[in-house]
Amino acid sequence: MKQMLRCLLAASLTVISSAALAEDALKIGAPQPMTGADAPFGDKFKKAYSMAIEEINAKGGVNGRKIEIVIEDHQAKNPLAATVAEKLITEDKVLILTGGRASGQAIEIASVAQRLKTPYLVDHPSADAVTAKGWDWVFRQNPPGSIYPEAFHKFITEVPGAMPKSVAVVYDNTLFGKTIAAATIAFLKSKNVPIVADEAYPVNTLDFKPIMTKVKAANPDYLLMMAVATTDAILMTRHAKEIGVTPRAFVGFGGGFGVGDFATQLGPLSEKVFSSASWSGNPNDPLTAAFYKNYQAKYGLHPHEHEVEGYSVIYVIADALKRAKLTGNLEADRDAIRQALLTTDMQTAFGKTKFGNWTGPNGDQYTNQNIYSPEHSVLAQWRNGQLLNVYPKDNAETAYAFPE
Amino acid sequence: MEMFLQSLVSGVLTGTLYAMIAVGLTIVFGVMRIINMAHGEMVMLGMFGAYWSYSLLHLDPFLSLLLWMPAMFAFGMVVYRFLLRKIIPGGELNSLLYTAGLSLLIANLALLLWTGDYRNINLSYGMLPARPFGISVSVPLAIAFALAMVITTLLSLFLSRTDTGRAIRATAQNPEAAALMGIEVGRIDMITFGLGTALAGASGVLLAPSLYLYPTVGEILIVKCFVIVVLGGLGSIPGAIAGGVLLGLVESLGSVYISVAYKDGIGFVLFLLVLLFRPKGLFGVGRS
Amino acid sequence: MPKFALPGLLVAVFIAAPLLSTHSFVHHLLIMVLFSTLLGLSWNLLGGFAGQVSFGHSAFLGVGAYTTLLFYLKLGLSPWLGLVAGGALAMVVAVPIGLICFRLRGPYFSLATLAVAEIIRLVALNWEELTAGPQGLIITHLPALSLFGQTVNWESKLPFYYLIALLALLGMGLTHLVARSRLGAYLLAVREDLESAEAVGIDTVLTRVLALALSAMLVGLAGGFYGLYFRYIDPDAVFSVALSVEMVFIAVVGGIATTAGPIVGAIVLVSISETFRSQFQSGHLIFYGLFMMLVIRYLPDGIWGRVRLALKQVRER
Amino acid sequence: MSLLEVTDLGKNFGGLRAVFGLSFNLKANEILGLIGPNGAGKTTAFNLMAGFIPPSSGEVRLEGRNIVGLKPHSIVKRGIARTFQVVKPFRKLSVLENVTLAAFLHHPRRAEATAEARRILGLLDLTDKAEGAASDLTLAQQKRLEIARCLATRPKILFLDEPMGGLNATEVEAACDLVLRLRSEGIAVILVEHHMRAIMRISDRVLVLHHGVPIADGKPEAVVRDPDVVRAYLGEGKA
Repeated sequence: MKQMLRCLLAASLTVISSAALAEDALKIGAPQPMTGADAPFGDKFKKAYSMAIEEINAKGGVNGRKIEIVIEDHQAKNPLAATVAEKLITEDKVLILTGGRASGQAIEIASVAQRLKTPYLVDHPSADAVTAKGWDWVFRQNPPGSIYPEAFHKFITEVPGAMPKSVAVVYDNTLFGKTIAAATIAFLKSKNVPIVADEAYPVNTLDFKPIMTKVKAANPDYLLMMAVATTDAILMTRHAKEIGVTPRAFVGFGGGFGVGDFATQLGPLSEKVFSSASWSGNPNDPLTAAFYKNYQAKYGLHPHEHEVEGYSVIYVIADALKRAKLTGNLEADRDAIRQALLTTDMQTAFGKTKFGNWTGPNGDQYTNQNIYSPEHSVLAQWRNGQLLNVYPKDNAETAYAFPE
Repeated sequence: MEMFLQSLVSGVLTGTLYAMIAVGLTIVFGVMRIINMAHGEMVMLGMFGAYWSYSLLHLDPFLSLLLWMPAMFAFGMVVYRFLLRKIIPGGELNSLLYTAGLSLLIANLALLLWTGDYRNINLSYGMLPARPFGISVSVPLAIAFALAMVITTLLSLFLSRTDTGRAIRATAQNPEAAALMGIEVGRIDMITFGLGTALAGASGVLLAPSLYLYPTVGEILIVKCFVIVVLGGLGSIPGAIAGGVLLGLVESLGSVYISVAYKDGIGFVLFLLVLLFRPKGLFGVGRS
Repeated sequence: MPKFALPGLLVAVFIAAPLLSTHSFVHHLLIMVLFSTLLGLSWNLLGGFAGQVSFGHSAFLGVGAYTTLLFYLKLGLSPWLGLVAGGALAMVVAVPIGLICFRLRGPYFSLATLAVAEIIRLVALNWEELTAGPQGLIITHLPALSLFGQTVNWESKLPFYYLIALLALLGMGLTHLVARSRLGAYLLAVREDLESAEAVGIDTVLTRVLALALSAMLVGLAGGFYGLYFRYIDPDAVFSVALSVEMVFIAVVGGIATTAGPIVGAIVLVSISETFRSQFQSGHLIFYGLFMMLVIRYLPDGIWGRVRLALKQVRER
Repeated sequence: MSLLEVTDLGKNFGGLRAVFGLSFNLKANEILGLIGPNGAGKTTAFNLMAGFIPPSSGEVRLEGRNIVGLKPHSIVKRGIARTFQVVKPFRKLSVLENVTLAAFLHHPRRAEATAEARRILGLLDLTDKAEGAASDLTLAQQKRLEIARCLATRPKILFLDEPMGGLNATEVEAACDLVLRLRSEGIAVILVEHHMRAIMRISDRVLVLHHGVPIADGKPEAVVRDPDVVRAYLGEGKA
């Protein structure tokens, strides 16, 4: 029994001691996976947050006060995400939460944030449910999953002759893959495009050749591929090409189709593959271009979607903190920040941000979802190892090309 | 027909590589009665070995087998000598959980050292597949397949033709009797664990050009590996080979003719069915 | 010592524990400790007493969690009724699983349970009409409960704490009863030697199925609690292999086949992972793994098992 | 009516014929010796009759009711208890607990079962070992412990698989006395044994198995003179 009490005591002491750090900085909490299979993503966000925070603090912080990010590891486990969200809110006394990385963890964090009346600004998790449950303390900068195919839909509708005659859809059976597949299948059906293959695969599939043989037999005009995991995106494309699937266009949905590895690892096989993403980076935009340059200089790495999301979300938070009237009373301050977020209207490296309530393509009723989400969707294409935006025209860096 | 042949070839190729990982696990179990949960991490170390010798020394991954197999053999012996030896008498459950702890330790150390980024080896001859009879065969996978066959053959020669090999087989059949016959069971255990680790490392090296490598890749391999080993009969080398090829085939044919979404499920159902009719696996005789 | 002194003390500690701190995060940790205790206790009934090492216990956790949430979200019934139904359904599901898996022994059994759990996970993932597939089930609001004229508000931690304390006590009570009963003795016989057990007239299949059913009921209740407390479930989270393995860890670190072992294991493991996580942002799982190895190397009977042994030696001297 | 009637019992393992055409009767209070060279199928016959292995053919009737297809524990409940050739006590449990487990069959309450177990341990001279672990006993004591376990299930018939194997002369004597005493308490016994002197001394009847086939059945003195039996033991061409 004694042992029991001692352990409990030890646990509570750790909690209390870690809460007593850096009293005057404005604290932002971010649950991220820092260990386990998702750790590389946690690390990407950590780098991005730190860069934004250094920049802001170097320019004098927010209304003269420094800002600080507190990252807690949730190991990509849902119960731990709830645990660390709880800890960040009640022990570390952060003013606002961001991060989350995967949707399951984001839902746990959102649920805790809503209950404990703390704003949570989502930067990357894409499940529609996160902003479709009426949680009014939850905001999202990035587009929900069902928006991913938006640019692709515009492209096939608006460009003459681009409408597919038939499609094969191959997607992972995660929430991410299924959401996008459902959105695009519904859209294609409304256009009377026949779906000649509809295949859901488990994440981390080691061999796509059997599936691709089946796809080849169906002989689709377009091959649509959805992948939440980068490895699946690359392997799937490789195996499709090796098997000899020859549609008019390969279209990928998901981060993996837009990362540099896609081209370096696939070499010539990546040529002319389309990537329809919620965000593909618009290098024509000066803020984005500057971020790319500075990030490259600071870390020697080329940033992608995750880094831009993490970097710009800190700017959105800093903007809200600047406008909110902070009194030192935690509850009042959190509410003030929430009010400030409701009136956010700004431009970041990620694009335009303004939160509102609207209806998504799959019928979801969003609360505090970035209203510019549909405009963030971009269709890009791999050309000579470079991913270039091709549609819509405003963001285009080059003209689209169909493979011969 | 092409669809069938393609899935058949795919299934056999991946199945053989599964089998090779499983062989290492099964001989360790056969001799020491340890279910080594860290076996997947040994594969991961092999993959990273191949990756580093390729990217730093420009050593062809298949050639680096000559470097990494002995290195992993030594590593396995060290792990046995300093970490495992005292645990084995504690029983199957304890050694299983102990190696589970070891697997967490190794995977997370690797994560700290090498970060969790996905890496791969791009071989100049691996970009485009060979196309015998119109079937697409990835070149690195085909080389890996051939080398896996060679290694497995050498292994069975070693076990049947050498004194040490025969001592390993005797210990697997009956450690008490082997000890009475003057076999130093401790030494045999150490060599066996080294061998199992070397085989895991070798499969890692062979897989490296075909798969992505990251510190936690062991997780997805180990469950498959268990299925194979149990399917074939714990401790049985022919069983592990048959189980591996069978699983490869079932996964590949199943995902074409039944459902990709249930691909892994088909493997598990097969596994249960086999066990229901042969409770000790396909090739299992084993001691009770 | 009077017969009710120890259980009475335990109940008193359970009631008093959350009152020692006003930090809701401490309450959360206490809840996590008791939740882990319940998982450890349930695994221990089958794995510890009967020696049947299951790697698929998350199957029952998932069944409990899905039943509870579906009762509430789809049928509109009280989630508390769903919690009980979840425990009951987990028990029912356990019977056919037991009849299949208990044909196998040792590691074959362990991996068969893992396979069953994986099959159930895949079904839950693909049977979207029932489970909503990978979308999972989300509770956005829990109705207040009227209990003895008091309104229980589920937005705070204490009601959850007392609920899980009640469940953990139920688990400990059940374990205690089983350990002293004929069933408990039969379980030990089954663990020692199946043939000998049959030879003395023990129905080894029935005995094991019974142990599995009780164990599944407890873990099913834990699953229901999980669903209500964390308010979100999806197949990968509740049917995970990692969760099954965690249950084994809790029981083994605490001490196999003991009543108090799982609570000791839960306290130690939750404290350890909290401490390491707050000390090291990444890489803390290295220490967790190391800790597991050290415990098994130096305390193979678990922490509580070792303490019990020491107490026994002192008494005998 | 015989207590036990075995008719045409047989078992094939794959292509191997382990037991074939085994038929015999056992009367109440009878001691039957089951002998035969190594590998003759004696232990298999036990396993078939006690339900540990399902037979390929034949019937086993206990008090007129067929027990083929029943699980071992139900056969125990009906009155057949067995020991094992290689002793299988519950090693980590105490001697008392070993017997208590068996006594639970007729005494669901722990207190009663323990009392019954103590009584039986007394009969078998194991009282002073009751609290010790079963694994600490000598081989002779472990064999007695197995018999004690059997007795606690209140058997009508005892199957003893080599109860004298590995024992010294004094212990064999004591074991013989024990078997005779059990019979005097109304228990029929079938024993598999290689110790011929013991068999000759205590058996009422002897049944000889060779290559799974019964080749002789009768009084001990008559059976040992049977030319078939002599040939079976000494090998073909020697008789």
